[in-house]
Amino acid sequence: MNRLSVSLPGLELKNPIMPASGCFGFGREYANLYDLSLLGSIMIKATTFETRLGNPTPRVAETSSGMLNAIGLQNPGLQKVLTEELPFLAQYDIPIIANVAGTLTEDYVEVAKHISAAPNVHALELNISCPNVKCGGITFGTDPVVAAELTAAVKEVSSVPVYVKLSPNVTDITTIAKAVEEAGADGITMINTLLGMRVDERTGKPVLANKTGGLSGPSVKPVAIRMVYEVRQAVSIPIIGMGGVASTQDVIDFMSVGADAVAVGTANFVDPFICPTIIEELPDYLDALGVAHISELVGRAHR
Amino acid sequence: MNRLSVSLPGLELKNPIMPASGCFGFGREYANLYDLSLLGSIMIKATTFETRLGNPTPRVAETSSGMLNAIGLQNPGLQKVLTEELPFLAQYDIPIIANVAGTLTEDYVEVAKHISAAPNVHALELNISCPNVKCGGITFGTDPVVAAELTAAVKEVSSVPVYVKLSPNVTDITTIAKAVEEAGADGITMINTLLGMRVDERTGKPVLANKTGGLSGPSVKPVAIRMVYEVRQAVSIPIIGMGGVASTQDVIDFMSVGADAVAVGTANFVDPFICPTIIEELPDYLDALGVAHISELVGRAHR
Amino acid sequence: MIRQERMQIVRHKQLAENIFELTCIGQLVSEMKEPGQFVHVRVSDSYEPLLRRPISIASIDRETLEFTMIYRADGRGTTLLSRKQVGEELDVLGPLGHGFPLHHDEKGSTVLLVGGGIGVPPLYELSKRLNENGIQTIHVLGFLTESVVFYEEKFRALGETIVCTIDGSRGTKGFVTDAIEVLPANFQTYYACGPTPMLRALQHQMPTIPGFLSFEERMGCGIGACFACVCKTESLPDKEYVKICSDGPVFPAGVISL
Amino acid sequence: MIRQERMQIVRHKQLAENIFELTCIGQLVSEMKEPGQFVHVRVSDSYEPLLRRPISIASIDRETLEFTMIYRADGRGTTLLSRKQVGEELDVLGPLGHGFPLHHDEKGSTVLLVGGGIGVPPLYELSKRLNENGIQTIHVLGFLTESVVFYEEKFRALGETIVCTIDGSRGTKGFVTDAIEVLPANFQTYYACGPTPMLRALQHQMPTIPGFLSFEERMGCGIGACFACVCKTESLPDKEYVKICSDGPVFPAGVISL
Ligand SMILES: Cc1cc2nc3c(=O)[nH]c(=O)nc-3n(C[C@H](O)[C@H](O)[C@H](O)COP(=O)(O)OP(=O)(O)OC[C@H]3O[C@@H](n4cnc5c(N)ncnc54)[C@H](O)[C@@H]3O)c2cc1C
Ligand SMILES: Cc1cc2nc3c(=O)[nH]c(=O)nc-3n(C[C@H](O)[C@H](O)[C@H](O)COP(=O)(O)OP(=O)(O)OC[C@H]3O[C@@H](n4cnc5c(N)ncnc54)[C@H](O)[C@@H]3O)c2cc1C
Ligand SMILES: Cc1cc2nc3c(=O)[nH]c(=O)nc-3n(C[C@H](O)[C@H](O)[C@H](O)COP(=O)(O)O)c2cc1C
Ligand SMILES: Cc1cc2nc3c(=O)[nH]c(=O)nc-3n(C[C@H](O)[C@H](O)[C@H](O)COP(=O)(O)O)c2cc1C
Ligand code: FES
Ligand code: FES
Repeated sequence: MNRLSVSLPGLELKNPIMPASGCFGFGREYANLYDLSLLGSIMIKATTFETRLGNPTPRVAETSSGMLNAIGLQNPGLQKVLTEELPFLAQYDIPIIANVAGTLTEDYVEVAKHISAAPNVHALELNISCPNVKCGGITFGTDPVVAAELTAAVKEVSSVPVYVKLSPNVTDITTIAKAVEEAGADGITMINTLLGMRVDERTGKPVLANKTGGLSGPSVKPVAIRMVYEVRQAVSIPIIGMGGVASTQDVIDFMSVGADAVAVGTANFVDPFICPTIIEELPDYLDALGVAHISELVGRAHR
Repeated sequence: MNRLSVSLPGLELKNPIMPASGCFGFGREYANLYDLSLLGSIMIKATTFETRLGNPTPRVAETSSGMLNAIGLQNPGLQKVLTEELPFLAQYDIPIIANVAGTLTEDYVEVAKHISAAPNVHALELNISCPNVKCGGITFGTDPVVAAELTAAVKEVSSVPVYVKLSPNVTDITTIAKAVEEAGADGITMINTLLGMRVDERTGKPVLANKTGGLSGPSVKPVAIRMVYEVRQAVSIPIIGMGGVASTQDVIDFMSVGADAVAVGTANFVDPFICPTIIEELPDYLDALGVAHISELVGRAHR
Repeated sequence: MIRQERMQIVRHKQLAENIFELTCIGQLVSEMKEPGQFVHVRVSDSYEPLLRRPISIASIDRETLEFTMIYRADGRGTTLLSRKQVGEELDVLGPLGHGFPLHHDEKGSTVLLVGGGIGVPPLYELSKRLNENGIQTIHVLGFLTESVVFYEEKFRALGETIVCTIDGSRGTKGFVTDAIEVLPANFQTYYACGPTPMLRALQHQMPTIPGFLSFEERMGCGIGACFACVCKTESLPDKEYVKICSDGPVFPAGVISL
Repeated sequence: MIRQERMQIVRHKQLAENIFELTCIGQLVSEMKEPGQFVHVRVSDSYEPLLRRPISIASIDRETLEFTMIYRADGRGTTLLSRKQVGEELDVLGPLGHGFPLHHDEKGSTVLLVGGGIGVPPLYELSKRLNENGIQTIHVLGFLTESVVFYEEKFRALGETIVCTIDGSRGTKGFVTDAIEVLPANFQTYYACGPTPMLRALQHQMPTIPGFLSFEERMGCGIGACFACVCKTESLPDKEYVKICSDGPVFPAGVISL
């Protein structure tokens, strides 16, 4: 028996561990470090219809137990992702989750239609929550009606299940979660980054060229854990949890509050081998908790 | 010339440094450690009409570069604060900011009316943002209409200027800020804690008896800095900034994005002498920045 | 008076599995008066871990200005503490709280000291002081298992000492209450420190004997300002709750709701 | 191949004001090939500071498996790094990026190496290797002031070396470009590392001479995955941007928009 296997809409995962979107590119760099087939899945970098150059630099700034980023969805565009990146990833035995972004609903729909047809894309992750792009992105993620409409539009064209990635920068995340569930979302991924800022010590001006950026890393984990806990009670579709995961214990914590699988973002920069390390350590943790299969941990905070 | 003096509605401050509400009790404990007259002001623990026992324990949990608390507004109640705590503080040469809390509008109004009449209370801080009480508190802080109504009601009875303390757990903090400004608020204090959760490693259950708690400390500073930056552009009343301040540089950073004064919360637990230390260090920092008076730093991020 | 001091580490050694004994020197020691008080230790200059850790004072030498703590390296903070080297500085806030009373019993009387696990350390200074005052001490020290037993000989040097372990790997098998059960009841007072279930059991076992119990609760400030460490009281008419850090950690048996 | 290794610190000493030289030993060194590559160093096992710090490789000894970095202890991370003791382990990821070309110039030719501040270190390994290949090196090293000058003698042992300081406290007064101005123009190529304004000035000053510039940008992953460290390009037809960490940090002059 595989004690770590997890079955989610569209996704048969060997284990519930996957790198989070934007923190792993399209896998090429980490493929030099270890065999990507070890992973449960990969959430690839946000893909937009056209090529995006992203924001000016500096794009990252360190904070206490965290970092801010304002990459701005830089990516080579749908065409290149279809012809170069996804075929590269096809050599590995893993289902890919394609992170889809855009400015208008039509952009999302266009990308979703084509990218969901790629053979190794087994699910979409609708990025309605990127705080680092001017229009689109964040507004979709903060208004339940708009989020639901977008979800429905993408569902209509997607040939694979659609997960919606929620923004933590909202008053009540359960409202958005319920809205996208009703609109047909197959799952939820959460959380994207918290909007933050850092200023230069000498000048007092924002360090990031984009002024604000998205906060990630261990500092946001308590917020992410709370939100997964809340959303688990509000919806019945699966949740892929993330936000500050940097250790095997963190994975257990996210599953305890209700995540069915867990994504690792920023921690890949700190320890590029973090995903395979967690996967290797998980069985020992299950033993210590006296648990036969990892799914037994899911939602135990609520029991 | 006092290079650190700051003039705010109701408050003539020797310096812009004050302990944040709930992190300094009513000053008695820190009075054993240093002369409270050194401080710019003190924001006393939230006072409610009746005595409150607060939440069950555990009430605190540590997180990466931060902590969660769910004290639940424990306080001796208005009467005792008026007869015991405020008279004790009257021996120190500082204006007091009274943090006012309640469940219903009437509670706030009642406390505000009486506490604002105390001779050493020079301003009120309306706590519409405590995440650790069941009703009242947080809801006031997330709905602009309700926040404005409460502000107006309290303004009517208060004999001193009223500052409104904003919650960061909202989609758009500037909407709330503008609403309370229009309703007559004399100033804004921000931010209260971010709602978070930690689970026990072994059981997977929430560590805090209250389940969720408020996140504070250095981990939240990037969020607080971003919000002060945003609110500074949205309103013209003064802002007392807080959230993760733990060093003199942090104070400079908050003033750079637009805070007129700065409160120190959690850091008092880590270093009980942090407030006087910052006050002592500030002049050297001003020298290094080539600034004659601290007010010159206010809002330089926007210039 | 409470002081904050960067004290110097003069000795640091492992006593048992994950159990360390750490001795610091500094002026702060001159403020240490009551056995059962604690210090609030910052284990890192970084913000991670952020909060101080409360650790009991295990012994005080006011002449050499040294004091000793004994702690279990368990979580993140205490593990970091265990890596500190002799000669390094340690940021200590203390002494905090109110300890055990030293004048409750008369010269010549016999008292019982009961410790559980890392609740044992503060009893050592207490025992020394009681014996100095001519009071006989019987010690019942409970541990999980043999590998975490410490200070057995040190206590034996001060009075009768019964060690018990839950698995029976050392001393008598069972809980401290089992050991007390078979003890001749010739003691006037009991003094205890250990996990809350142990304190509850003791209070239940000895309802008529005066006792003093030292409590633990998660702390923020450690000095009484943040209301993190409160406990409901049973019997104090004017106070519905007390703060472990500043009103305690030691309370007479019966005061705290258990 | 890129490796992550807990290397051992074998030497660590201060060279100048806030400037430290740190030597580590480990298998990772066998992967180090090009001068101008860098390593990504984790300065603490804690999450604070969280990110790795990019530091250039200053010299490589593949026989002893030792390599040396030289860094300025300035911010939080490098200050923590400066406190590490010989014998401690250091988490190093590397070697990263593409360094200076070693076969651009022919044996017997003369080239110019220009370093500014903490841009000087990678030029040392470069100079050694060029000299090994029979190429003459002229070094122009710019520093802020005398107290932060380092490695002057080491460079002098390899070739003509002009040190300049902005305040004139050591060597010639002024910027590196001032020193180059008065240099006989007998070099075929220039190689430079330093702050961006310096690189810009050099490119402007020597528009017709082939040059190789090493760039700096704030980094996340250090391996090309996060898009933190991109720069717009001037001249690459197929690429509108490059990543400093994986495409660079060294680029031919003219490639990066300055
Ligand atoms: C008055 C008092 C005296 C104490 N004396 C001793 C002693 O002499 N020797 C000893 O080994 N331990 C003692 N403890 C317990 C000790 O404080 C905890 O074991 C320690 O704080 C755990 O920290 P950590 O870094 O290992 O654990 P972590 O899991 O990293 O701790 C996380 C947070 O929880 C708090 N915490 C965790 N466990 C406890 C606990 N049992 N009690 C209070 N807070 C806790 C920590 O202080 C920290 O804020 C005492 C506790 C109190 C309240
Ligand atoms: C390819 C490359 C090679 C380098 N080689 C050297 C070297 O050999 N010696 C040396 O002293 N320095 C070198 N640097 C600069 C060095 O990385 C920074 O000085 C260092 O990261 C600052 O960290 P801190 O902890 O002192 O500062 P902090 O202010 O604590 O840094 C905060 C964050 O900003 C980043 N950061 C700050 N300054 C810089 C900078 N100038 N460039 C890139 N990131 C920065 C840090 O990496 C960190 O993420 C190099 C940089 C790069 C990109
Ligand atoms: C550098 C960087 C780039 C990111 N890019 C994307 C992106 O393209 N699409 C997306 O949905 N999320 C993106 N994110 C958010 C992460 O996927 C993740 O939701 C967030 O960082 C929280 O997880 P962490 O704390 O583990 O990093 C990015 C995060 C970082 C740090
Ligand atoms: C233990 C604790 C108790 C608090 N109690 C109150 C309170 O009674 N009223 C209030 O307005 N804010 C309260 N706060 C919030 C702080 O005043 C402050 O807004 C917040 O902690 C952010 O600042 P910091 O990161 O410096 O702690 C409390 C915070 C903590 C940590
Ligand atoms: S720990 Fe703050 S009141 Fe006890
Ligand atoms: S630092 Fe991540 S791409 Fe260069």
